[in-house]
Amino acid sequence: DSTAALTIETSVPFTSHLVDPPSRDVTTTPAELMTFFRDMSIMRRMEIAADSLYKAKLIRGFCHLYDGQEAVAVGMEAAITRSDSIITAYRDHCTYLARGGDLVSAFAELMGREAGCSRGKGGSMHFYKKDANFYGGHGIVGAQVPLGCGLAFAQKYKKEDTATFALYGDGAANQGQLFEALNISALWKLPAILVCENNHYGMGTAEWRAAKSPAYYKRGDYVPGLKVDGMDVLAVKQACKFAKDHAVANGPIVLEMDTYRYHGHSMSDPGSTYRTRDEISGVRQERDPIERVRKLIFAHDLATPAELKDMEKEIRKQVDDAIAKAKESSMPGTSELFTNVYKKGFGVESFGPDRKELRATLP
Amino acid sequence: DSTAALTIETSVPFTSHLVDPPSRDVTTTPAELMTFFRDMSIMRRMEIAADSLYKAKLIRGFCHLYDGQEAVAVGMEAAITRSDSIITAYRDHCTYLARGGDLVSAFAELMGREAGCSRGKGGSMHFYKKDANFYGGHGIVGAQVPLGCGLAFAQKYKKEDTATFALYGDGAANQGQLFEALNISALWKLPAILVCENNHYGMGTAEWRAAKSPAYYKRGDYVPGLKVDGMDVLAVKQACKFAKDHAVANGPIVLEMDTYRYHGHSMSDPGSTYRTRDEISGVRQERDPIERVRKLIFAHDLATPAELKDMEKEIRKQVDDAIAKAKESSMPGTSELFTNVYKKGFGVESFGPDRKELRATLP
Amino acid sequence: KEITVREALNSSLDEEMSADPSVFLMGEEVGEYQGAYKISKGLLDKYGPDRVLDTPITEAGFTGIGVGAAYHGLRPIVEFMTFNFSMQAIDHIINSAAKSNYMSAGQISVPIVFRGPNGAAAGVGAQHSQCYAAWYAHVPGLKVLAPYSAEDARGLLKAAIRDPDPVVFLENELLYGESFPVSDEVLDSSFCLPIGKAKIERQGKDVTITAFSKMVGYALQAADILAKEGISAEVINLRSIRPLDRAAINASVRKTNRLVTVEEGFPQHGIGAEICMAVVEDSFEYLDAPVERIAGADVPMPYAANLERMAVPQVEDIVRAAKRACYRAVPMAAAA
Amino acid sequence: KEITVREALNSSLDEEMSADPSVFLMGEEVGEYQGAYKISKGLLDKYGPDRVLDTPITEAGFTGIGVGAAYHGLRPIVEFMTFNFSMQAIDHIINSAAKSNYMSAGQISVPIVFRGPNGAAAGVGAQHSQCYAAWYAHVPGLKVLAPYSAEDARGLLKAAIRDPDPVVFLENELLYGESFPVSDEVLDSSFCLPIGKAKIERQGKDVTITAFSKMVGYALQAADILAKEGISAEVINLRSIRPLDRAAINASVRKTNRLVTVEEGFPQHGIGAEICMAVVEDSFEYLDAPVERIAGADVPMPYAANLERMAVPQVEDIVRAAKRACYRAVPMAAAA
Ligand SMILES: Cc1ncc(C[n+]2csc(CCOP(=O)(O)OP(=O)(O)O)c2C)c(N)n1
Ligand SMILES: Cc1ncc(C[n+]2csc(CCOP(=O)(O)OP(=O)(O)O)c2C)c(N)n1
Ligand SMILES: [Mg+2]
Ligand SMILES: [Mg+2]
Repeated sequence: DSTAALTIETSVPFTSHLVDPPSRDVTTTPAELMTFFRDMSIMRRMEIAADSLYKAKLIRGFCHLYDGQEAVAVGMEAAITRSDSIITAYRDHCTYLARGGDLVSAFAELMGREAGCSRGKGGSMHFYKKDANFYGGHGIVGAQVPLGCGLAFAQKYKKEDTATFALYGDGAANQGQLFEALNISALWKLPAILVCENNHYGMGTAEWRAAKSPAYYKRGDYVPGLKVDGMDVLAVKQACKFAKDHAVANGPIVLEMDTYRYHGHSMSDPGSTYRTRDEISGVRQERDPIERVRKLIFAHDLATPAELKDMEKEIRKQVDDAIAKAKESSMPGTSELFTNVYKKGFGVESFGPDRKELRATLP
Repeated sequence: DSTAALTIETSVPFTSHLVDPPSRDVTTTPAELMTFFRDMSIMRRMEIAADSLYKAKLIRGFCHLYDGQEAVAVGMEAAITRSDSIITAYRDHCTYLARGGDLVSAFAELMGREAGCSRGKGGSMHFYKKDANFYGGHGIVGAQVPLGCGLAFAQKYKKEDTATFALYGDGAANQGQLFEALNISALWKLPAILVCENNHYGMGTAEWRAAKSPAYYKRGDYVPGLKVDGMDVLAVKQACKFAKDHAVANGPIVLEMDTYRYHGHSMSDPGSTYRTRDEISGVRQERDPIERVRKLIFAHDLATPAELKDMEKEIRKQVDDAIAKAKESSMPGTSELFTNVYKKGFGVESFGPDRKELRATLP
Repeated sequence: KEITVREALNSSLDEEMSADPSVFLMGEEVGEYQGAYKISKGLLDKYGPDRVLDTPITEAGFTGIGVGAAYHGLRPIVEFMTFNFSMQAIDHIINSAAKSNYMSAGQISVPIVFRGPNGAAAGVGAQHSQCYAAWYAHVPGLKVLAPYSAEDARGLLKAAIRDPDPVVFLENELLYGESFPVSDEVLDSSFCLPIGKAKIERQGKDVTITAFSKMVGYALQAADILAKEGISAEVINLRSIRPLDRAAINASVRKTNRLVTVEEGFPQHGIGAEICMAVVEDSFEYLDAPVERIAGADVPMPYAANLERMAVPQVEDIVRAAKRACYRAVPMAAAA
Repeated sequence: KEITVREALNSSLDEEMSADPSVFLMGEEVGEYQGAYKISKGLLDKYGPDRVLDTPITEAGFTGIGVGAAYHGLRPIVEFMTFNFSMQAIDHIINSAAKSNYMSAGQISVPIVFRGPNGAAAGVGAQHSQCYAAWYAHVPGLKVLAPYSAEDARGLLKAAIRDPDPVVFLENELLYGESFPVSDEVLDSSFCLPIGKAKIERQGKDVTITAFSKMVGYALQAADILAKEGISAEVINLRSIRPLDRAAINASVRKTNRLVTVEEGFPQHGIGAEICMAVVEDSFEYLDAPVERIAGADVPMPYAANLERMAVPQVEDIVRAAKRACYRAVPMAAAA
């Protein structure tokens, strides 16, 4: 029975600050484990394909890949509903998928096509899905944290019983605006969960070189915190459920997700000058979030190795098809240059580089 | 013997965070106590005179008075040397005096005269005395804290055995840039002392309404801190000596000075809508920093009440004379409009509101 | 009937909060203290602490929270005690507010108002006197309004609050206490002014004077003086700096053939420069004299009263420039 | 000999650090990573971690620390990974750096350089593409430089580091890899360019084209095309946006009687507007045609390649505008 409850212990205990941690025993189902495997595998495949597309010059500018960190996006989503809000930084492709975004609109956005989730106008760092309460996709390190607290403010103001998850990196964790927003959130008891995705490097800087105290779950000082194995999707799910309940009832909480990014920071970073190849392959071998679920699936006899291989093959095809479809999408129409500057443009004229050559009336 | 050592216990114990507190027994001398009394009395008198000058419209704009907080400026100065640096916010008149500034240049600045310490160009919030390492006088809440850490950076870079005291209010204590600067200072072991002058209100906002955790000495989280009775000049001196030694040897430390401002925030604030008159008079009666020293002087038979009264009379005259002298100073010459925009102006032309009427060649 | 600009702003806030429960006000001292400049007087009592929120002195944090709340459908009004402090939060105003609707192809609109006193007050020195009109109006995605009179204050603030885009609303401390006559229409709670439209405050035919905020009053005084000397000045109150009402400015200059721009901010890349460009682009052949710019002196604001007076435009500067534009001889002055 | 702009910047940093022990470099990834764009390559090895400091991603904090260090007599060079992130620290650039010497009547000078790539790169979207030239050049107390060539990069960066005032130094990512011929004089460690002086990159007599940074290259390409069509364009590389070399611009316009301004930033209150004003103020009677402005489109930067191309000036825009200025018929285009 694919809906029969299974109880699985988290890889390591939670470490907590000013709060009692949740139980290590996580309830799941065979169906959920299979979904986790599928969702994370799709993400992994998408990111690897994005890498190739970048190298083929079909994606331009920055492109920050999430492979290695998939358990955070997937575990979080499993714990909450689409009425809860999520906001993250520029490493946003997989969060978009987790919120229900599809591969075609993701690839189309990466390639700057009309079918993109931001009609090609946002780019890699600016994915959104407002109908699923996904608020981006932000390029300025740290800025999404006060923004997320603002989403939580609105949730509370509207008396929704929902919460906001604001994700940021270990590098971002030192940003002052985070401490400002946390203080206000604590004063106003906003249902905000600050999720530090500690992948141990901010670009080329190891956490301890950027933070005197890299114990990010404790950096809220007077705000409770929980450290979570971010490579264990079940631990992430458990922590996010716990955090949501805490936040709705009591106000903000910090979650530190111990995770890892396999790729370099963005495409210009080989990702191997400031860390050893051994370190990377060690994580891949011992902590990979997909492999962990694969093992659980086998341990509970939910699928055979061949079945999972088939699924992976099918995912590969799904991703390739999506790319093909995205490539068919055309570039945004030139009139898009001037749409969405304002929601209400008052019919004012706006201009291109040569105002006597290119102009438009703002809608 | 006015230089004989006296040992006096601080009013209350120090409360400490991540560090062993210094002893409550403070060594002083009769001469020092007399100087404390005189210096604080001059400050008190200056601020009260500034209040009158403001009401007489001789001082314009903002004017933030320090009466009530004198023990912080005086005790700190007693613990350090003029090679150490101080930087503070807009409530800066008394710090200027403590660093050796004279009354005439203080009043002249307040009245916007040429004899002012900033030649009338800075105003109440922008006093400086670079030759005594006093770096102002800053109007933007919180900004002086990273600046102070920068002074400390330079001290360390130049291998001076000196430290910087950066003062800020309880309201400023929530500013994000403070946490950013503290993290960097801790990473780089800068000799920076962050001195939170907790006068319990930021404008009309009580500390607990602005800070989820008003335990400011602990707000450095992973940085040590000490809570000090800021109305006890000897405790301030003891804490600052301790903090300087700590900072030069180990890096940053936070001092919270428990103090009180008698006046409103600035001249437009009566200072009595958000706190009770009883609260103010209670502090005046029980904790006034000058009265505390007066009592110590009597307790140790260092002067008679009449002698202190005479001193106060003399101070009153000294202040009145300074005001008279400052009033004699003329307004800055009109050419001052264009001086000091740059240190090196390249002989470029600069302009007033009507460039065809008022122009100058920048020196 | 006369009301002050303060009353105009206060009543607009009140009426818009009463009309739309998604409108709320946040900022330093806006609640219990009734506003540093008493613009929000009475609102906490009336709307309670859920809708009138005192914030800590952390502009980046609370502005980000305001913008996030707008993402989620609320209509925040963020008060900066003065716009000088908006620099601590400017990344949120530009990158989080102004650009989101565009980057998301219209998914994330940001109905928010950033307001507070802007520019020079009296005797507050270099760090508290800057005018941010040119900076904000530089940036597409923002709308930038600057009221002069009580009518402006009411009509433009209501327009700003009702607008679905981020609006920077630049008040002036020295105008708060000034009274202006207002019609019944202006006092009606439905009153609203259009964004992007300038107002001809005074008709004239010899020279156009553009101004915004406090300088509109100076321009009107200058026009009075000029009238006595036989020069008929048309005074344009810009009201909206972005969108800038190029049509109104050009129409006026095509009539008068002469232009004086007035602003209190720094000259370089300022409001006057753009207006000059707009007229040169669209009406070059109509210009009979060089555009004259009156602006704040190109120096940080000094504190001393005499220097401060020299640093900001005076009525006589406008009069002199207008006469120059009309080729009336004015005595040349010496360098400072 | 040819060197890249990257090499020019790197060698200037190196030479100035070697010449003056009070010069140090701080910023994100400037040390172990050798710079996000490798401008600081090798400097950590050579000067050690006391003088090449990797900072956390906390612009307000480290910029404040840099300014404080300058108060105390050091000569910090603060690298912003891009100038977009300088907004988080802009209060320190304006209120702590630009105004201190004035407010203290000359006691607290601030010898600091803020540098990094500015403006549009390729495909980096709305939050990473803004040009801050007009904002910073608006503010007295700052000096604002923008190099185009390797010569500019060497000479202006050295001038900035040696200058006793705060300098905002606006680089361009897309120029880092471009090579330029340089003379021995330029390669000499004593080489320095004057602040406040523009360079006539190409002499001409029919029309003046002003540009800075990457757009100088475009203007030169446009001039080549124009030459083939019989129009002799004079190209001015502004180099210094503040002080702006009004004398050089006006002298050129008095000769050519026609002006095209080129910039990549947003138009409103931009560089072109100020140049137009400067010419109208000083040389109105010499202008034979409306000033033509070429600037970034008045929209946040879109990601899609086709839209991005439409949003930034192209060589053909400059050519077309120059022809218009010279009254050569150009076909009118339709609205987008
Ligand atoms: C305010 C700001 N400063 C600098 C940058 C450049 N930058 C982009 S990502 C990044 C590293 C962030 O590291 P971290 O927060 O750990 O997130 P991760 O990339 O590891 O997910 C930097 C420095 C930026 N985008 N915004
Ligand atoms: C960034 C910024 N925001 C707001 C202000 C306006 N303001 C000036 S002083 C002040 C209160 C500061 O309180 P606190 O830090 O406790 O210092 P105190 O005045 O009590 O000495 C405020 C809000 C400012 N100067 N700068
Ligand atoms: Mg990281
Ligand atoms: Mg206080």
